[in-house]
Amino acid sequence: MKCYIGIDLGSTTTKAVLMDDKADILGRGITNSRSNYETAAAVAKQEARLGARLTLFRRGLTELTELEGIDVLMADLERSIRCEQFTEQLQDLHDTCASHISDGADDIKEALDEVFVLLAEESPALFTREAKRKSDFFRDIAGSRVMKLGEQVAKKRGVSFDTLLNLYDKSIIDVENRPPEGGLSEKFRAGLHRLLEGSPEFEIDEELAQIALSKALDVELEETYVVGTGYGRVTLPFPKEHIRSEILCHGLGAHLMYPHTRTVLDIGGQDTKAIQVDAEGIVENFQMNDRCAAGCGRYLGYIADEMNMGLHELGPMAMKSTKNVRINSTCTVFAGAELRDRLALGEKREDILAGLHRAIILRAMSIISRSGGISEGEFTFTGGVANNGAAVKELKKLVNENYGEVTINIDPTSIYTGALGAAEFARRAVIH
Amino acid sequence: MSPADINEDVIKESSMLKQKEMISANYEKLTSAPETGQKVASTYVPGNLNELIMCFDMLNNLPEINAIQNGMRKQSGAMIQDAEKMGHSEDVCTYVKADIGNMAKGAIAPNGKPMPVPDLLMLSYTGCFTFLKWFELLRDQYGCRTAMLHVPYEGDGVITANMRDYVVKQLKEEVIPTFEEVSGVKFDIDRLRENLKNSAKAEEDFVWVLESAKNKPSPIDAYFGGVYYVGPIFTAFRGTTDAIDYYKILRGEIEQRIASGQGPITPEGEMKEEKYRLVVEGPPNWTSFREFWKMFYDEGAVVVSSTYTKVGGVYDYDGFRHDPDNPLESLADYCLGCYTNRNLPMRVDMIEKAMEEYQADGFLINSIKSCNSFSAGQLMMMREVENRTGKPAAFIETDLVDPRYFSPANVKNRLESYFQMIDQKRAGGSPSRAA
Amino acid sequence: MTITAGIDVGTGAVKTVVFDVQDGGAGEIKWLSRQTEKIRQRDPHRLAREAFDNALEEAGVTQEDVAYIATTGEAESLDFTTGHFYSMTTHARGGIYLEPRAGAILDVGALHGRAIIIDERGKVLNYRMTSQCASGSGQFLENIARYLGITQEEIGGLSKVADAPEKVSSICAVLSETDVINMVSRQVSTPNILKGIHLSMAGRLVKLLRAIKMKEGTVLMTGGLALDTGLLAALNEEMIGQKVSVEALSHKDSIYAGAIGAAIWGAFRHEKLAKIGALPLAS
Amino acid sequence: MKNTSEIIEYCQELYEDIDFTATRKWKDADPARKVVGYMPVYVPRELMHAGGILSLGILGGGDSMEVIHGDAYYQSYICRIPRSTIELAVTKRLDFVDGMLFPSICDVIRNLSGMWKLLMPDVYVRYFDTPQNFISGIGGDYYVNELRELKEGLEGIIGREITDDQIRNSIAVYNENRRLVNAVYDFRTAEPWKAPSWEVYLLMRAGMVLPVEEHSQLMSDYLAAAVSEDKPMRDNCRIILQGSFCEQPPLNLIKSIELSGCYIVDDDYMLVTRWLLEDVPTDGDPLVNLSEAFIKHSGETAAKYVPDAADKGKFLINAVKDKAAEGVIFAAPSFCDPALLDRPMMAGALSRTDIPYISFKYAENSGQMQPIREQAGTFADTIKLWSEAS
Ligand SMILES: Nc1ncnc2c1ncn2[C@@H]1O[C@H](COP(=O)(O)OP(=O)(O)O)[C@@H](O)[C@H]1O
Ligand SMILES: Nc1ncnc2c1ncn2[C@@H]1O[C@H](COP(=O)(O)OP(=O)(O)O)[C@@H](O)[C@H]1O
Ligand code: SF4
Ligand code: SF4
Ligand code: SF4
Repeated sequence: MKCYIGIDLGSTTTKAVLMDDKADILGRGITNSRSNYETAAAVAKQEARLGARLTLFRRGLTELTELEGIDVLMADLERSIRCEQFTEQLQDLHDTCASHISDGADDIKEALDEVFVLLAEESPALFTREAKRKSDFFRDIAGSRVMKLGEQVAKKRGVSFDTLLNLYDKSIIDVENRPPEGGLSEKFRAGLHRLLEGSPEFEIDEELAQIALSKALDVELEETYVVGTGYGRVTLPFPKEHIRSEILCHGLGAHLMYPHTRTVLDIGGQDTKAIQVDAEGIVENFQMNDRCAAGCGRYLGYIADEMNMGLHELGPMAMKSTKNVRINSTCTVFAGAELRDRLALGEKREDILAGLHRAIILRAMSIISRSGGISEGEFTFTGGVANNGAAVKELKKLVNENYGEVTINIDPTSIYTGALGAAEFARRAVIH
Repeated sequence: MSPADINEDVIKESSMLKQKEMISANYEKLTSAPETGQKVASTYVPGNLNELIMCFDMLNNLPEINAIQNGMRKQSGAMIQDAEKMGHSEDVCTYVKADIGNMAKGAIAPNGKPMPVPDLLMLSYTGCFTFLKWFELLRDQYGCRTAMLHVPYEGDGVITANMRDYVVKQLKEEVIPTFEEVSGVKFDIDRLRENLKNSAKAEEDFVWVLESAKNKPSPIDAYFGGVYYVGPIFTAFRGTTDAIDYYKILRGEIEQRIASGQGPITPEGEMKEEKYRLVVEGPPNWTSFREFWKMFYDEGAVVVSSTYTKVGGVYDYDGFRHDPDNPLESLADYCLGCYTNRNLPMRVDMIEKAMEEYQADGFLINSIKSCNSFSAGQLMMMREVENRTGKPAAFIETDLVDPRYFSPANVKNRLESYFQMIDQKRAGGSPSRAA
Repeated sequence: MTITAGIDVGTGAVKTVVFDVQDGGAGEIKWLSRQTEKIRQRDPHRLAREAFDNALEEAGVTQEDVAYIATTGEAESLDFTTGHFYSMTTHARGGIYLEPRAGAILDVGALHGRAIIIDERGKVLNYRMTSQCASGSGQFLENIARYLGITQEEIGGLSKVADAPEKVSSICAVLSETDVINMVSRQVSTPNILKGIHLSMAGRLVKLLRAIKMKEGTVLMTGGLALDTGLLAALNEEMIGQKVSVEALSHKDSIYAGAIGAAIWGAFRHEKLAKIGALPLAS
Repeated sequence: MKNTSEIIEYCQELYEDIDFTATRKWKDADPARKVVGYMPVYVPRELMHAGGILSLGILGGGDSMEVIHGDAYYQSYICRIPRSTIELAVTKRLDFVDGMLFPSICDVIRNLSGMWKLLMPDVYVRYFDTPQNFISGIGGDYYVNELRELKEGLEGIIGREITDDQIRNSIAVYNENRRLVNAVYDFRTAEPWKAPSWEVYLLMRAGMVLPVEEHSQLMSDYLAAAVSEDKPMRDNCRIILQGSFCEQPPLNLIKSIELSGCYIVDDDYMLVTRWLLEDVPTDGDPLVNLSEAFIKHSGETAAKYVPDAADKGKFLINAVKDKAAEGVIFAAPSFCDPALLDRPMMAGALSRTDIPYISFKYAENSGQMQPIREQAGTFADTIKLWSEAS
């Protein structure tokens, strides 16, 4: 079938959306952009294709039978496949780490092996329904576990923790750039089998399901047209006509998700943009932060590092704040200094964090105002920072204070907005 | 403003050659002043009193133009840094710092010879506060005579009798006597009348040139090309017969282009298709002038009207011409009417009118970090123009002569997004929300 | 005998020294003890007290023996001190103590860089500080090191074996970080990346020196980054590159420069006050 | 009688109130009352007073205001005060103001006057262009006419004529106010530990929002109280602060300078209170008198042209001598054209007279005082450790 793909190469994450010619989204994929852009684009695309297979399978299955709990089944299946991929990448990481061990350092090798045995043992638990994952990315999940288990093992065996960590640091980038490949069909089939066997709650004939799956897997996902956008778009291996500015893509993407959107705010890793669109999703005006990266998503990254916390933990902590602390500088680098200053003054962490979140949103409010404000229609918030509850809360408050009651849309998939717009541009390039 | 030498490989039209000759002859005269004994006055482009200066057989040296020249030769960056090392703030106008840095290097003119120390600093304080400080700084350094002409700001959008009287009185009682003293030449009002008559003639053709952009396609680019066209009228040639000749030649060339339906000439030859017609506010960037221009013509964007071609005097909007019958009053009105001496509501009106008359697709502001006179308030102007015309507007930020503030990737990204936005808007054809 | 103590509370560490200073610094100066304590998200003022107590013990004196307790850095509000001097004042004096030939001090710490011209008595003649933007700070280098998976002590050695360093261009640390990440993905080697950063930092520091018209002679590096031999090497390369005939040195005790300066100025002030009979009570 | 801390507490309340409640209250007391805002560098407040108008000195939003819309009007490389002033307007905090005067300080303020016209077409807005020619027959005549035009504008607001006698009376009131301002400054110069700069600052700020008579009373109360209060003298050096005449530093910055070892013995905050150096005569044509006072007896500041090169910097150098200052701190707002362009010339003049100085920049909402403390502290250290006297 004809597929249209949009790829948004962000400074932090790379997103892909795959849609069919009716503009239905088949799959989404995301990966971090830290390393090679080309690989990032390929990985995101591959992820989106995986998502597309799942969607097709689901479509096929619903045609065949009305299955209760199909959502759960699909989610389980996805987790099962991800677990398999994770195991495969772990193996790769293990091998790569081992290859960096200097000859004769047997104690290190043994320690390393033990770490990975432990990791392999616990990894299924990371992919259960109940598990709350810190991140979607291999680096983040594996990294934090290696750190934790490495420390235990190193202590137990009396080897250097630093050495173990250095092995990891040396290997992770390579491994990340070598995503698990091929055998997707096999993984799907095996995964489905495991699932239906292990969970009798799904009342479905496995044979029937496998037929539906085969059908879904056999569909050829033709890459009819690909459009790239985002921070790294100039480095995309595409000709010029396959590239759209991220502003246009975000505008269109937000319009597709919420047709009544007139104002879009996107806060990503290194930029903040406010976009005004008309009833057709056509951009009428936009503003971005200037060269300074202050007050963007990475700012929160620095704070998280400084506090030894995960990104997703910042929001919840800030929400506990009871007192206003005013932070005037949103310079990313001095954030740490400011934080220490305030802590030294006796301010509470959650209050400072709330102040920092407010500072980011205040900056965003300025950019919105610069782009023309929020005058009519709905307001849509996109980008990675939309995942942060405290930022969202502050934003809602300030928007309502400044522009009255406004419908504010925030979608869990909002990080894909740019890619969605790009995919639609790809579709229009062919269909129109 | 008249960097003719930069584009010699490209522009071979006779008007360009003529301008080039005029400029190099002028630099020759300036640099040989110590030998010829001719006196030199330094003054600014906006509100420059060239016709008056000529009455005293003095030469006119414009430090802004020298800064531009050094910007285009990519030498301004080092000069600015030198000035900053000398204690000048990084926050202030880079023309000033380029000038001061240049002086520290011995002030070499484009012809390779040193510039003379001016005999008089003619501080025409018109439309820009920085002027005042700039010449105080030069005075501090050179220790030379300074004549101050305070031109009040058109805060209410009108020239009042009080303002005009004040300027005329300063001319009569302060400026002219100082000139007489410095030059040793007695003031002759008939000579001034003669010069003003010449000015008015050239001004007629100049306005015709600017307005030729109303054609479709426009035969000129009124920004990137415009900075060449304003050269003689804004600088040391207004009031000369050379200027009259230049504009005659230029007019002839443009008439031909119109007749054959040609677009503007760019450094890479004829512009192919006119895809976007823009009105631009703000001075250009000089350090990457060509690169900047290319971002426009590569996309088929033509500037049909720009406010920068009004800094040295507004001739088209309300039809001002130098008037030999009221010489001093006319000089006063000229100074009072320069673009940056007009209040913001007037600037918005002028742009709105240009958007309509020149049938522009969009409005672009190139905001200059250095220049508060232009830049403070531009964001509001943008909104007003957008609201009034319903046409999309865009905002980019660069600097005049400080290469550190020209970020090509950034500017290009914004321009591309902007052009795509105009396209998309045309294709979508949805009525603009801005009423 | 005049015992004085210097306490330097920084953003990264608290440094404490105890000295025996004769004639307000004009006579013999004896170093009795030293302490450094990395802050690591602890309360710096509490650490300062602890470090001070440890330094007293090491020096074999009690607080009553100390004539003047001088602080520097982020310590104006410490409650057990006699007086406070500002970092540039103390680094200048400490610098000249460590390296009498120094005509200027380059103090590079976690968040700042300062170039200070001094005379032979350690008087601050002129200075420049890096502006708000922080891509040339120790903190940034620390972050990158973490990302590259190496320790701070390894940075210098690695940087020195670089063969094709690549400079980072951005003024902003965040954007520089992206530069570095791009380099990693282009397989630029770790030494070349580190050296590139060192060179960029060095370039900026040399600019500071030029801004205060340091054209020849010796400059001593102080502050935490004085220990980074890679930066020192890059600095000397940049001096040659920018045609400045200045030699940059470091000293094994450079990190104590602020504390040393504080202690010596404390003694000086003590003398002066004693002379005019205005001795404050050391609380 | 009130003590200084009570007075200062009251002033601080006024200072922190970005809704101008005190001025609103004054206005609400009588429907005929009018308020005209101005930026307190120099405008002839006497004229407003003569028309029964309260002149409200507006100094941006300070560090307590969150600027959201202001950035939509100004690029990042323009100083902060116009954006926070616009923010005050956009957030309707100035909706009770019947007119606005923008003094001729710089291009930013000049353009702000036009923005105000676009933003509030119904309010009386005047760009008050004072002469840069200081000859009575030229600049003076021009200025008399400007004053006349302003008077007519104000008459439009109040709907009646302003008489010469009313102006003469107001001139006397402001002469008195200025005498008290100078008395406070002189007191601080003599005993800076008794009148800390941040207190003096707040006291002067109060004059921006209160009727002039109340402000004068406040100052004489403060003086009376401060003289008798005993505060310890610190081991500080004496400096003059220069360059802060428009956008003002946050209060914490003023405190930080003093904390780091510098007594501020003179400054150029709210110049309008001290712009005229002598009393304005109360007989004769009042407009001519105001004009002559401006032309002949006003201080030197970056916003004014100095016709004679030899006079440049003299005013500051004389102040250093008169106030026995040991150095000058140039503290200018970031991106402030007048202050920053003037600085090299002033610094040059100081160097030639061997007066030490340092310089730094701030913004009205600067939050990090550490670099400021460090520079001011080092300066104080240097003076304390190396000067011959101490
Ligand atoms: N799960 C999450 N919880 C909180 N914040 C998040 C989360 N995921 C991403 N972010 C924030 O989003 C930023 C990245 O946003 P993204 O839109 O991916 O940037 P870009 O488009 O520049 O790649 C991160 O710096 C982080 O602050
Ligand atoms: N051994 C070392 N090698 C290299 N850098 C070091 C070393 N020790 C400390 N540093 C650097 O020094 C910085 C702290 O310097 P310091 O002068 O103590 O700063 P501050 O005075 O601001 O605390 C840290 O950011 C760290 O990067
Ligand atoms: S501020 Fe603007 S108008 Fe004034 S000198 Fe500089 S560039 Fe020219
Ligand atoms: S270092 Fe901070 S202030 Fe500087 S550009 Fe980066 S984020 Fe902005
Ligand atoms: S701070 Fe300076 S530049 Fe800004 S408005 Fe005031 S005088 Fe003008």
